[in-house]
Amino acid sequence: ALIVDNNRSAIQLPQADTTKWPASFEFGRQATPAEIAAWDIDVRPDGKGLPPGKGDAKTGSTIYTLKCAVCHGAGGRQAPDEKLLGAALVGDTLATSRPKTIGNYWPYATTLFDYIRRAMPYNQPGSLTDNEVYSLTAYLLNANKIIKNNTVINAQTLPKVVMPAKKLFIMDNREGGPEVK
Amino acid sequence: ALIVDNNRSAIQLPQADTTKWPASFEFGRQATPAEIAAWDIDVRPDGKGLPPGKGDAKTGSTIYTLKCAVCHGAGGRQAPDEKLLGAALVGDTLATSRPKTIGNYWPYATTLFDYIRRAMPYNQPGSLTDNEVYSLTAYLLNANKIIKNNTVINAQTLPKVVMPAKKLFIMDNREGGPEVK
Amino acid sequence: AGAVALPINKAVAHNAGTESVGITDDPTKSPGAGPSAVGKRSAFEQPVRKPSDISSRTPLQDTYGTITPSDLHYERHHAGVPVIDPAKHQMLIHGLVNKPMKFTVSDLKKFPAVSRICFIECAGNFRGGKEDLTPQDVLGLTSQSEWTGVLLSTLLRETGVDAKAKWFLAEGSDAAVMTRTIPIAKAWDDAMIVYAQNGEAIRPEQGYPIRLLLPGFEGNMNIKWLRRIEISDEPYMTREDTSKYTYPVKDKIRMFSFEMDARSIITYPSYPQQVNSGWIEIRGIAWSGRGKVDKVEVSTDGGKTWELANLQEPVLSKAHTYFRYLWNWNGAATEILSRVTDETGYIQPTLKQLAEARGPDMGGYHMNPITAWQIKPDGKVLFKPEIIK
Amino acid sequence: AGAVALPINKAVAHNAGTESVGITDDPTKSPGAGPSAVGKRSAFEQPVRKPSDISSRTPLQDTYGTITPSDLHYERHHAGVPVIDPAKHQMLIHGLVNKPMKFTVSDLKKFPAVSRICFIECAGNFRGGKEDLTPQDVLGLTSQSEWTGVLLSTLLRETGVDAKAKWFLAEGSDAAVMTRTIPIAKAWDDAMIVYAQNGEAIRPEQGYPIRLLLPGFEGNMNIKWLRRIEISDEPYMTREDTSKYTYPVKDKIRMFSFEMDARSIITYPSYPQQVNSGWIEIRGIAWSGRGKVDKVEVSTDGGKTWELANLQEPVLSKAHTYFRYLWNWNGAATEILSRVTDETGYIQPTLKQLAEARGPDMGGYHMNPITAWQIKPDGKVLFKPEIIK
Ligand code: HEC
Ligand code: HEC
Ligand SMILES: [Ca+2]
Ligand SMILES: [Ca+2]
Ligand SMILES: [Ca+2]
Ligand SMILES: [Ca+2]
Ligand SMILES: [Ca+2]
Ligand SMILES: [Ca+2]
Ligand SMILES: [Co+2]
Ligand SMILES: [Co+2]
Repeated sequence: ALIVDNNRSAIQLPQADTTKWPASFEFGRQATPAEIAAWDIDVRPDGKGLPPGKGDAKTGSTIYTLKCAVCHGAGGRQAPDEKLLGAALVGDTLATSRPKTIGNYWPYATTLFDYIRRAMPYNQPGSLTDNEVYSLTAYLLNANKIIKNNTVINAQTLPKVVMPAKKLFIMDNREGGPEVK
Repeated sequence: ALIVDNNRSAIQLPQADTTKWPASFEFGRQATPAEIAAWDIDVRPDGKGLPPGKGDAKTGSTIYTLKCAVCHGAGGRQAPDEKLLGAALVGDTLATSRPKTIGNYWPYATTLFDYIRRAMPYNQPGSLTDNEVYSLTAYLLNANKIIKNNTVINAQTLPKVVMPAKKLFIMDNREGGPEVK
Repeated sequence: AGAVALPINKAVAHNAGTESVGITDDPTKSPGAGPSAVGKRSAFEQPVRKPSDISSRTPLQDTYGTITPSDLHYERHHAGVPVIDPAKHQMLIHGLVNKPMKFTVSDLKKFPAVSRICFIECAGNFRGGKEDLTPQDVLGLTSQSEWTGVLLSTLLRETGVDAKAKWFLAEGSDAAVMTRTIPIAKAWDDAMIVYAQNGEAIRPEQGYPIRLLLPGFEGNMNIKWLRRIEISDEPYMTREDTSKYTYPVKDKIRMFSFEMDARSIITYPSYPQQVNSGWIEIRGIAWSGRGKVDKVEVSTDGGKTWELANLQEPVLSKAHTYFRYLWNWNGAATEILSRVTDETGYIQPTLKQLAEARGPDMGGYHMNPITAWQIKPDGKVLFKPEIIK
Repeated sequence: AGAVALPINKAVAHNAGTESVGITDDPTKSPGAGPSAVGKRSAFEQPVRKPSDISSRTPLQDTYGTITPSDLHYERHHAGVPVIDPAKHQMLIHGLVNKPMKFTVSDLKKFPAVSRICFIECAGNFRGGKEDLTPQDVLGLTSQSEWTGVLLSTLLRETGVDAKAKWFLAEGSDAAVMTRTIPIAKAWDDAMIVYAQNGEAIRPEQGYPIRLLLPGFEGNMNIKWLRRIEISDEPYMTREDTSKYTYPVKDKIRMFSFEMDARSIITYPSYPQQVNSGWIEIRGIAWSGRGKVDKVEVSTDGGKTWELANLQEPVLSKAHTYFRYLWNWNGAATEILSRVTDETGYIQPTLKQLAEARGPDMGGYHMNPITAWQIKPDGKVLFKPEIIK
């Protein structure tokens, strides 16, 4: 079923005009499957969007040292006297621990793949292969003590990783009104 | 009687605020007579604002040639092939004549004194003495066939000069509504 | 779903089969410039005012919504734009007052402030006569801002005003020492001394550091670089009150036409745009110096039939109001027109109606005729010049 | 009345007795510069955004009224400002649609357009901790514009949307390829794709050539440089949905706080201004992501008593609303505060109320406490830092 719900718009369009809106204005054009595939880079918690390929922590460790450590510190931890461009990526998996890291604050492992692939390394975003991203994801999950050393991360295994912080997240249910929440 | 009519304001100030407005906010200060005199350069049709001094067309003619002709043409008329910075100042006194000049379009002679004193010559406004302005006024009124060659123009005589166009001017009395006027 | 790949630089291509959709100059592939102290327009946008010797016009065909960018606000001045140090600038109120007073700009900013969105329009705003005219050429001497300042009535509470007061003179501190006579009723109504425009100090061309704002009144009366107000029992009959901003009406000359009459213009489609057949949202602005826009009608058949356009809310008094009308163009040559009705019931007239009411010699001030755009079969849009007599 | 003389240059002094009021650099004595294609600010006005590495803040203490000048709109970006050629830019809508579609910027401009004045505010907008903070420092990550564009619902009529749709992903074409998950209800409500800001094309820092506008929602969700929208039955849980823009609430972490809670700030008087005793118009802005400002109250006694402030009309939904309150300061040290109530009945809380509701570890997002300015006996104004725990 298709929803065409122009009437719910909060910016009321006067009836005089909306009544004569055609079914289609015929501006824009159908997108091709190739065009969609080229841009459809997101990954959902259920694994939708994950590409073929795989990786592991050991391979990831090497790539990390080469392409990430300069900004995020050796092993994803900042030495006390370091001031780096990127934040710490590894820390305690205890919810109350700080700094907020993948281990104690990220609710979904898929987010890691999605984010690294689209935005890292900061100075060359979009330059990693999918296998490199899988390995970096595995490396960071392992460094945060979430997966084992030898777990292979791919489209099937990644969505199944349960993050320590997952249980902490709640949706905001505030709707205005006098109560301060 | 003093009018303090804040209630007629079209931009309604909420009562909550206006009720506590003090009689005076005490920002700004009283202006001194010298400060007022320095800026109070306007001249009204009844002569209010005209300074002491006097002038005549003959004296004005010499000043005009020296300080005005370069932009307004010899005698205030533009030769057919001339393109000057200023407009023609002399023309027919017939209401229907064009171009619109002092002779056929200006309703008050006092305006001439006021305008020349404040704004001319264009490249050196405010540089004329009051006597020079009286003479230039006399010269332009005479060139437009409104006063005689030898009339002395001063604070008493200038307001009495009746301009040919005066009788043509009517105040706009339109107030909106459907009629096109 | 097959191989899903990142959009990639050719240089870093890594997933087979995606090179075909490779994007050149991909902005997702390298970080952009950092934050800046003051922003700049995109280099792809170059709106300009098109200056003449004495004025410059707002590019109405390139603007959106109702606010005019401050640096594209139309200009009209009679002796150029003065440079004024706001710390030295003062404003004098004298004449039929109890206590003549001088105010610094900083004094003025301390008084209760008011903000208001309204248009300012030159009384000489209209040009026609040929086909290759843009909305900027035809009607670019109007612009709109959110103005902030103090109500003149607030200052007159400080000076007191004599009961004999009927007019006031406003005077600028430009080299024209520009002056106009204004009815005192406007001071009790909505006249303001404004120091801000669209969130910042008013621009030099708009009267920095302060100008008079007379919502709905002809632009020239909104004296810029304001330095003096004199309260009077008689009008001053300055040059701009009399030899300018007046116009022949049959065998008379009409003066003191303060309010700008209601008018409208279609800004899209307009010259030099070219349109395709199919759905076109006709867009434009409508306004009245006498209050709110009541309605705008659009004709797509050369004025034979008219239909209601939509007005963009909020519809404000004495303000440019955006109107929009959906039209399905069949590709045949036609003319499109707009006409506004304001809250007083005044309907924007045709040039013919104006000529009948005022005579053929009516001159160039307060000319607010309905204007038309010709749509050619190839989609080219041209202004429709009209000739009287 | 004695000799009335022109104000004069010393050089051309001609009337005895007026030299004493001679004005130096008199702008009435020589013509100024002619009209220009694009205006510039007066050299006496230098408002700036004060950039950091990742953001720049609107100088709220230097702005007037409700519109933020486009070049002073706050910035927050995660990988810099991309340079985008509008002729090459395209936007894709796909996912749970009947017909996935691509639109050029020119396509988008053809659809029925809407203009709307509203604020955009960063969800991390609040800084405290020391006394020498300006409104720009404390709360400068909020700005307001008149935006023009097409309703997202208008585009979704073209693509059709599946009944299973619950969310949509919006993605930018900056080097962060920024993404957020947004409830589909917002698309049916008032989400827009905007191409214009304050009458001109949106500025590069604001997403040129197009951005998503989600009136009232946290700034980061209003994806700039928009290139893709995917309709979905599940949220995407992007990095900015989860590890950013979320905050501890007692033993939980709250996510998906879309609406910006009502807040207000006094912008005058504020640090680093200095005031005199006597009448002071306290001024500021108030807003709510959930609708209109219902009322603003001001306290001039450190929060003991509160009085109603005036609101500048028109009060628009999800818009910065100017408030003003007249205060006669007796010169004694005190604190001034403002608090807003929005149309849902929500009252801006104190920091203490927030800490009680959320726990002491509540973090920096969606923090909208009442803030106070200290007025010292010498008229100096300082921010009042508050500490929880
Ligand atoms: C040139 C510096 C630089 C390099 C190299 C770099 N990063 Fe980053 N990284 C950053 C910055 C800066 C941020 C924060 C971006 C923002 O402002 O949103 C970041 C953020 C991240 C985050 C999110 C952290 C959080 O808590 O939200 C992850 C994960 C990450 N980087 C992983 C990587 C990986 C993996 C690599 C190597 C492939 C890498 N980075 C290389 C600078 C860098
Ligand atoms: C450098 C050029 C220049 C010089 C010199 C000059 N004028 Fe002008 N004059 C102008 C211009 C330009 C205008 C139109 C000003 C405007 O745009 O409002 C004008 C306007 C006028 C007008 C108004 C004409 C009308 O119909 O409204 C009068 C009267 C006038 N000048 C008189 C004089 C006199 C008297 C002198 C000499 C003392 C003088 N001008 C010198 C350029 C000049
Ligand atoms: Ca997807
Ligand atoms: Ca909610
Ligand atoms: Ca006077
Ligand atoms: Ca009238
Ligand atoms: Ca001029
Ligand atoms: Ca960043
Ligand atoms: Co004008
Ligand atoms: Co933000």
